[in-house]
Amino acid sequence: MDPAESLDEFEEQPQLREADRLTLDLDGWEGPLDLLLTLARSQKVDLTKISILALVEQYLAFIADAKKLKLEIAADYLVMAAWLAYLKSCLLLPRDTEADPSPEELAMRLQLRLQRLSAMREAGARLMGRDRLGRDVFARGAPEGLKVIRQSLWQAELYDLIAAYGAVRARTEPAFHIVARRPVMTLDEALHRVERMLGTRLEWTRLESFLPATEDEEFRKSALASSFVAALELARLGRIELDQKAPFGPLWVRAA
Amino acid sequence: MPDSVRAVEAVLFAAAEPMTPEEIAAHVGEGAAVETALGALAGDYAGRGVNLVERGGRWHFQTAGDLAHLLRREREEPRRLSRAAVETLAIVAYHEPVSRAEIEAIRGVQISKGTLDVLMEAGWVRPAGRREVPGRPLTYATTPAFLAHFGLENRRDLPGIDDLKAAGLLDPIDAALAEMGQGELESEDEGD
Amino acid sequence: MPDSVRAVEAVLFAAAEPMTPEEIAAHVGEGAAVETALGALAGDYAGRGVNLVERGGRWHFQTAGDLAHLLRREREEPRRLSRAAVETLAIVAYHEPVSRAEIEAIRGVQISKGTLDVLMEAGWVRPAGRREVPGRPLTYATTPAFLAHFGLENRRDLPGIDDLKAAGLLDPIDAALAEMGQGELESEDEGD
Repeated sequence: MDPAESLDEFEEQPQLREADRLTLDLDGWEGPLDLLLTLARSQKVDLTKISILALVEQYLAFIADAKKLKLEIAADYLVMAAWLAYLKSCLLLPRDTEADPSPEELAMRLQLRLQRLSAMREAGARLMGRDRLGRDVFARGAPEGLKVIRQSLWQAELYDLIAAYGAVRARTEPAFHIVARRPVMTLDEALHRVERMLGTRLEWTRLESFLPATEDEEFRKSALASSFVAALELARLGRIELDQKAPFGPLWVRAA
Repeated sequence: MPDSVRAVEAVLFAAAEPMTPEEIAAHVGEGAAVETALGALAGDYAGRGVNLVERGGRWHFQTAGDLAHLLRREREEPRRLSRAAVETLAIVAYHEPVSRAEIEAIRGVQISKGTLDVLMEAGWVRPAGRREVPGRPLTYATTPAFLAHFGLENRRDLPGIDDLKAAGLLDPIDAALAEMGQGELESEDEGD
Repeated sequence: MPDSVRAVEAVLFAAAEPMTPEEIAAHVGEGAAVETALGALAGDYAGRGVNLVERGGRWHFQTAGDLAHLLRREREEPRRLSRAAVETLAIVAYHEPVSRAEIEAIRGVQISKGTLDVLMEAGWVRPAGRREVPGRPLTYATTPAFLAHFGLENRRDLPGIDDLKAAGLLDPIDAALAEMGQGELESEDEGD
């Protein structure tokens, strides 16, 4: 309910109002300042020209009526009533030149508060009355919409790549360690070779002379080891004789 | 029509939300003279059934206000605001940034919990930092969506703001309201 | 611009769906020459960033087709490759063309579906045809963008490749696979 309207009725028939009606009215105020503002408007003059004294009288009368009807009145309405009663007495009593602020100044401040609330109330109404987006003016009903496509910018450094590859290979190397590719002379190979070559040499011959000619140091070592074991095997079988004059000295071989 | 103007027109038509010139530039390319294109388009659309408007630094197309009667959707008013919410919104808009205690001082009554929430949910009011005074109260201000909704280019467009300023009705609240039964309100506030 | 044209423009702009002339007339009033207004508007908007088009008797605004690319904007977000992705990329780079099963054999760990997808999304790896062996597995290879990103002229520039070869760590993968339980690896692949 609009408090201003209800107030008009109330003003016209101050004696006839019913208790429930007044309750309704009290519920309609948004605090004592709102009530004061409505009462001030009933003076039908510019807010800057209202009579504060008359306003105070109106407010106190309203509260007194409410009390008479045994209505519950919120504390802030009573606080305002007490303050207004004090203001009224200050305004009526002989001037106390020491008072700071003066009663006139207090009255002006009250007036300013009423103006300020009134101004904001009007501003709110003017805002609500504007052409509002979605009520009076409309944005496009079916905008296609703008899309932002997030694209990952993947980053990696060359070092990461190399290091990762090294790590992979280090991790899986045993699985791919391929012995077959190493240059070796197998024991069988050495046996055949030494046996075949011995058939043509009856003199003591150094074991090294049975080795194939090669630049590959790895293969030479393998051939030497295999040939040595082959020589031992052939000696065990009684096919050859072995001789060595001193530890680590040359190993001599001849057909038995 | 130059391609840059066509591009800005298309992007703004397709956009679901008002856009800043920077956001537009991100779509049409940095090279395009967005501001110039916006000016040209606003001119093209002036007086048409659809207008290009700027609201708080963001641009959008909207139907012309004088055609509201053809389009108005009576039954679905965006938000039916309480009187307290309307007043609170006006106080925030005209005084921002403003604290809850200051809003209460102007209205002479405490704000119920939901009032500011409703305004924030509508996207019209936002928290705007704390005031560096004892108690460091949170302050509130309006948003670009507030300006867009109420058709204001910026806060200077607020109805009657110059007159209110001249009348001293938008001065800092503390100065005017230091006295006058305010003690009670303030002590209530502390308990908040 | 005549009011009837402005009205049709505003109604179509605000509409959530394409509208027939009858539906438009219901808004702007029966008296208005809707068809004439539609024709005038379609002419006005021809060649602009937004066009008024008719589809099956219904009219709507749409952004010009040649500007569709402006409505999408790509934003790049830097992200680091996972370890699995870096390893996979390294294996592809050193062994290309290489199948998924071969990559897994070299890594000694299975790779998830997403790993190769990420490398292809990054533009560094591409499918490089099927290997003509049973199961015809797809093979992968690196792209020119891969070389560009890592600052390589060609794959031979991969630092360390010679050292790794000398250390016997880069035997052709096919040979290595031939010598060890190839059957097992392929059956894993089939189960994929």
